[in-house]
Amino acid sequence: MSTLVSLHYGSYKVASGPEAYLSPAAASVGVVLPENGQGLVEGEIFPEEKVMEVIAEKLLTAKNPTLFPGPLVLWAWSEKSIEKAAAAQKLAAGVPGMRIIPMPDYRPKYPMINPAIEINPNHPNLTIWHNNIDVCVFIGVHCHFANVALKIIRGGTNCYTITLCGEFGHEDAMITLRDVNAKKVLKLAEVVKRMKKEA
Amino acid sequence: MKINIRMSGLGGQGLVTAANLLGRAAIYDGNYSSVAPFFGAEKRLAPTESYVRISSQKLYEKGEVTYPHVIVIFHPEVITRGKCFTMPFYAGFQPNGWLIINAESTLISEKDLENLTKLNTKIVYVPATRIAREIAGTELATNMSLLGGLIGATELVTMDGLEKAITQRYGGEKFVASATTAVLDEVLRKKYGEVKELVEKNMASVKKAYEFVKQNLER
Amino acid sequence: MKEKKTVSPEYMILEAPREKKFLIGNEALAEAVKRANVDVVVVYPITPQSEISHLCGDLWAAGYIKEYYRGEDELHVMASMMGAASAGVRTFTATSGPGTLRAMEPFSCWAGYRLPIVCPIMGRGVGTPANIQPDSVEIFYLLETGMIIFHVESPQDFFDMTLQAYAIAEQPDVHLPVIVFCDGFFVTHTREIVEITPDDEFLHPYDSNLSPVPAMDMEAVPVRMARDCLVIKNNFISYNANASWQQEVRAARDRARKHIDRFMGGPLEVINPDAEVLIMASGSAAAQARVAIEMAQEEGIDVGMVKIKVIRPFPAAEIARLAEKVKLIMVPEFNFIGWLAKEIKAVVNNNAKVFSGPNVFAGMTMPPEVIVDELKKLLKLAKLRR
Amino acid sequence: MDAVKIAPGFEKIMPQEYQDLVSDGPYGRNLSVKDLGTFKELIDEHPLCAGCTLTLSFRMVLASLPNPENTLIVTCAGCFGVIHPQISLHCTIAPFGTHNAFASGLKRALKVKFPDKNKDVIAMAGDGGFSDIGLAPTFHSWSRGERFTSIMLDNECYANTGGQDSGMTPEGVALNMSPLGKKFPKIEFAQVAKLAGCAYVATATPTKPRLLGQMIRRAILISREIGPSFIRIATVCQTNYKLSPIDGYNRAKGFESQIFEYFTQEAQEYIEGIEKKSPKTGLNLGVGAENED
Repeated sequence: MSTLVSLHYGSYKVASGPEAYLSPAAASVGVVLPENGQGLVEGEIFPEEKVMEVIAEKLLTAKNPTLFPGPLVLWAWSEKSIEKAAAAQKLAAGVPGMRIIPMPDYRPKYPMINPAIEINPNHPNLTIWHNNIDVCVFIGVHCHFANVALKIIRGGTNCYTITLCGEFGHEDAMITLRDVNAKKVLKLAEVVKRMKKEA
Repeated sequence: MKINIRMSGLGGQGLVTAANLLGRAAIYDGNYSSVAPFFGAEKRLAPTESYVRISSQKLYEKGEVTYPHVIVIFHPEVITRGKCFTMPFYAGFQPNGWLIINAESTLISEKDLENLTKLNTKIVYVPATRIAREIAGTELATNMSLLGGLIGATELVTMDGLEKAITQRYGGEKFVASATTAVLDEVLRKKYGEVKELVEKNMASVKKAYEFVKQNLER
Repeated sequence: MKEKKTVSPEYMILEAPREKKFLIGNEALAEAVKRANVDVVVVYPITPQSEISHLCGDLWAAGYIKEYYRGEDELHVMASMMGAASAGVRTFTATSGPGTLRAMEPFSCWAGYRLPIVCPIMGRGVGTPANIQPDSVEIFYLLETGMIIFHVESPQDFFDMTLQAYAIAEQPDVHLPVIVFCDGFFVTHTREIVEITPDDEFLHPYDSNLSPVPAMDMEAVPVRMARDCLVIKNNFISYNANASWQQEVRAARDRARKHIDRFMGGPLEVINPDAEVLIMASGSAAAQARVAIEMAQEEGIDVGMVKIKVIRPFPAAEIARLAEKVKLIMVPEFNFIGWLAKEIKAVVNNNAKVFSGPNVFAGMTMPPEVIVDELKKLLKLAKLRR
Repeated sequence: MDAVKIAPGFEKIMPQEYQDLVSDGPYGRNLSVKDLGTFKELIDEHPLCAGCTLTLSFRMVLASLPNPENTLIVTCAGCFGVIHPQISLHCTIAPFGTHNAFASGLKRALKVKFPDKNKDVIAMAGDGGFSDIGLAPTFHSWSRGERFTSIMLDNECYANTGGQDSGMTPEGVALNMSPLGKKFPKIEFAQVAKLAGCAYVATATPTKPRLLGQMIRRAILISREIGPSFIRIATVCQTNYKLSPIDGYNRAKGFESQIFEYFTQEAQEYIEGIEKKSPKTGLNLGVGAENED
């Protein structure tokens, strides 16, 4: 780890970029994943309910909110994936102007990617630049590839990243929820609905 | 109490087995022990060593015993022909130690004897191979009679503890020390046919040597 | 074989009752493998590792391991492990010395593939002159492969750390290979009392659906999947993806810290941390150091010790903190290089107080007396004592 | 096959190529080389040289898989390794030369994981990958009787590294590490395969596509049920042999004289059995093979 990066250890802020030529991995500068029932907002741990409210606020105030569904929800490979896909669509429908751009797989595409219609973890910045995405939500992306993409996004774009993770969450996102299943996505959709009304 | 024991002999004489039995007996007696073989390629009749540490406290130390309190010599050639990893065979010997030697008669040079006398070493000769041949009917029990001689001299473990260890060892549980040890086990099993007989013969060798040493020490 | 009773790693490691057995290190390791409910084992003989491979063969013959074979050499055994682990099953193998070096190419790939393989290494000499005796030099070669590395002190550690290795390796946020390293014969062939869990309780099977990368089985999505694809520019992408991938592997290793705290009680064991002198050691050098500090304390030296259980991720912050007030740190090692001293020097402020030694290697024993002797000389040198 | 069905509601946002893969892909359809042009192929646009006969062979291999929905490919360094991300199957790249060891572990693990399913594993490497750096694991996987198919894409040199001679380069050819011409002959690799215990050994050329397809299917089915199988596909690296694509194709055509098939008796009986019983299992053979062109 470079000296400059290591100086941030323990006080690193996970914020929207463009941050650096090559962003550090947040886990390597002391950001720790949340426990069950918690989430992370910009590297800090909060209760899940609070995190959902922050997500809803971010989505509702975004200029161009975008959902990035990954293979785990794009493909109908299990009952749970179908349920989660439906929940994700409901969430997107509840956010005014939210669009959906798929990440169908993880391989580097050749000879080029069409950033208007898809996102790929090997060059996610292209899609974000092309579509001027200011807030995005990852769902159904395998953790390894989500983290690879999140670091590239933080390094080179000003996009605010949110992940709804089925496992333990992502320090490299600005906001992360963990153990996210269809039920939790629907709960988030409810929070969005409530806050939209309140506004 | 913390006693370090070094056994020196030739490959195939059962040093590893003897060390394991002694260590296990110490555990049956309620003490701690740690057993290590000499770490090398396994070759019959090549010099070999094994090590036992016995203590009333938990043991941590690893590796070969560098500073022994007890040395057991399994074969006269360890001394007479220097078939030994540590030269002289009593290198690192602590004062007031016990030296148990498998031999019919004295074979230590005057110079060595002088050094050992300075260390106040107690030297005990046990005709272990002869006892093994006579009692168990095989030289393969030499390690047993040496163990008998060792505890006859030092009372490091109880006879009861050793008997339990021998019963456990030959009672059928798979034993992993080295591939060659497993082969020799097979030879013994074939010879005796029954585990019970094997244990009895071994214990008889142990006891005979034990008594031999007791009688000689009294004299 | 009848239905196995399976339990969580939390229960097996932290709560299950224990029974005392008198075992050599390899037997203790085999007991751990048996309980770990392993699917595929591929092995190759090398001293002093071979016994564990034999014992795994016995476990396979008895139905505790589902697939087992002897491979053609370590390079290809480790490649076979990559294949098996990519499919999404639980795997085990082990090697030693020259085998480790022969396997360096796959070893350098395992972490990047995010494969939770558990591989004990029974360290011995490498290079010329040839040597089968205990030595911890191999860790030096493995340090920056991205793998998690534990350093075993005793047969008890071998049992515990192997199960802990599976628990930590398979965490979805970690999912990395773990090297469970011991200093060859010192651990593999030493017989001691080892406390082990009941032999009718096995870890839950591995679930590849929790993996951070899809299993290579044509069941996991996406079907259009190049596992561990070349992330290079001829696929029209930025090198940034390759760099980010490498960062993610190290990040995953850092995430292991939390699980190391939970399953292992932290990466360190500290005795008498307020002493003015600390001996910091790992593996069997830690065992010798335990005896040495007692001997030194009897001679009136104010000394404590730190056993470093986890070499990667290196407990840098913890060691730096412990080093703050200490006047002298001594690092005895069973290798020529003194890699642990280098690691400690790299994280300690005012590192002139970190002394490497005694360095004993090539199978030589390091009697605690030698550590005490060298400590006294160092104290004189550092003018802490006359 | 649920892994290639799009989750309801997401169909329209998926890029066209994925929709094509779902509606017109080869999964579960028992297609073959002769169907090329009528379905969405498993290989996409890739970065290899235009007109390359090795790439053409790769395309035919993918079109000939009896069960693509359960086929996994292990590649290693080489031109085809570069294109493995462009294949719509589970593929990986093993450390150079270790492909057959990797495939051994993969195949055995899949058997443990899915005891009741056929998972066809293919180890694919170049001539250097098999005959030089990977000879030991190749030989040993065969002598262990590992149940997968090995396919050598023999372009008679190391191409991806810039044109060096391999064990399969013919004697006398001057390449970047044989500046005075290679001093020793091409390895008789089919003999190695027979000796090591392959149940099926064949040499194919991309200039006889249907025959190549038939061989691929036979190799895969035999490795499923009988024992290891090996196919060498004889091509040439037009770029490093400094040939035009047409001349490259013609050189590969010249290799047609090397085409042959070897079966163990058990393998032969097995193949005859299924080909008689069900010509449609893709083994629409006996016909076609000879009558090609």
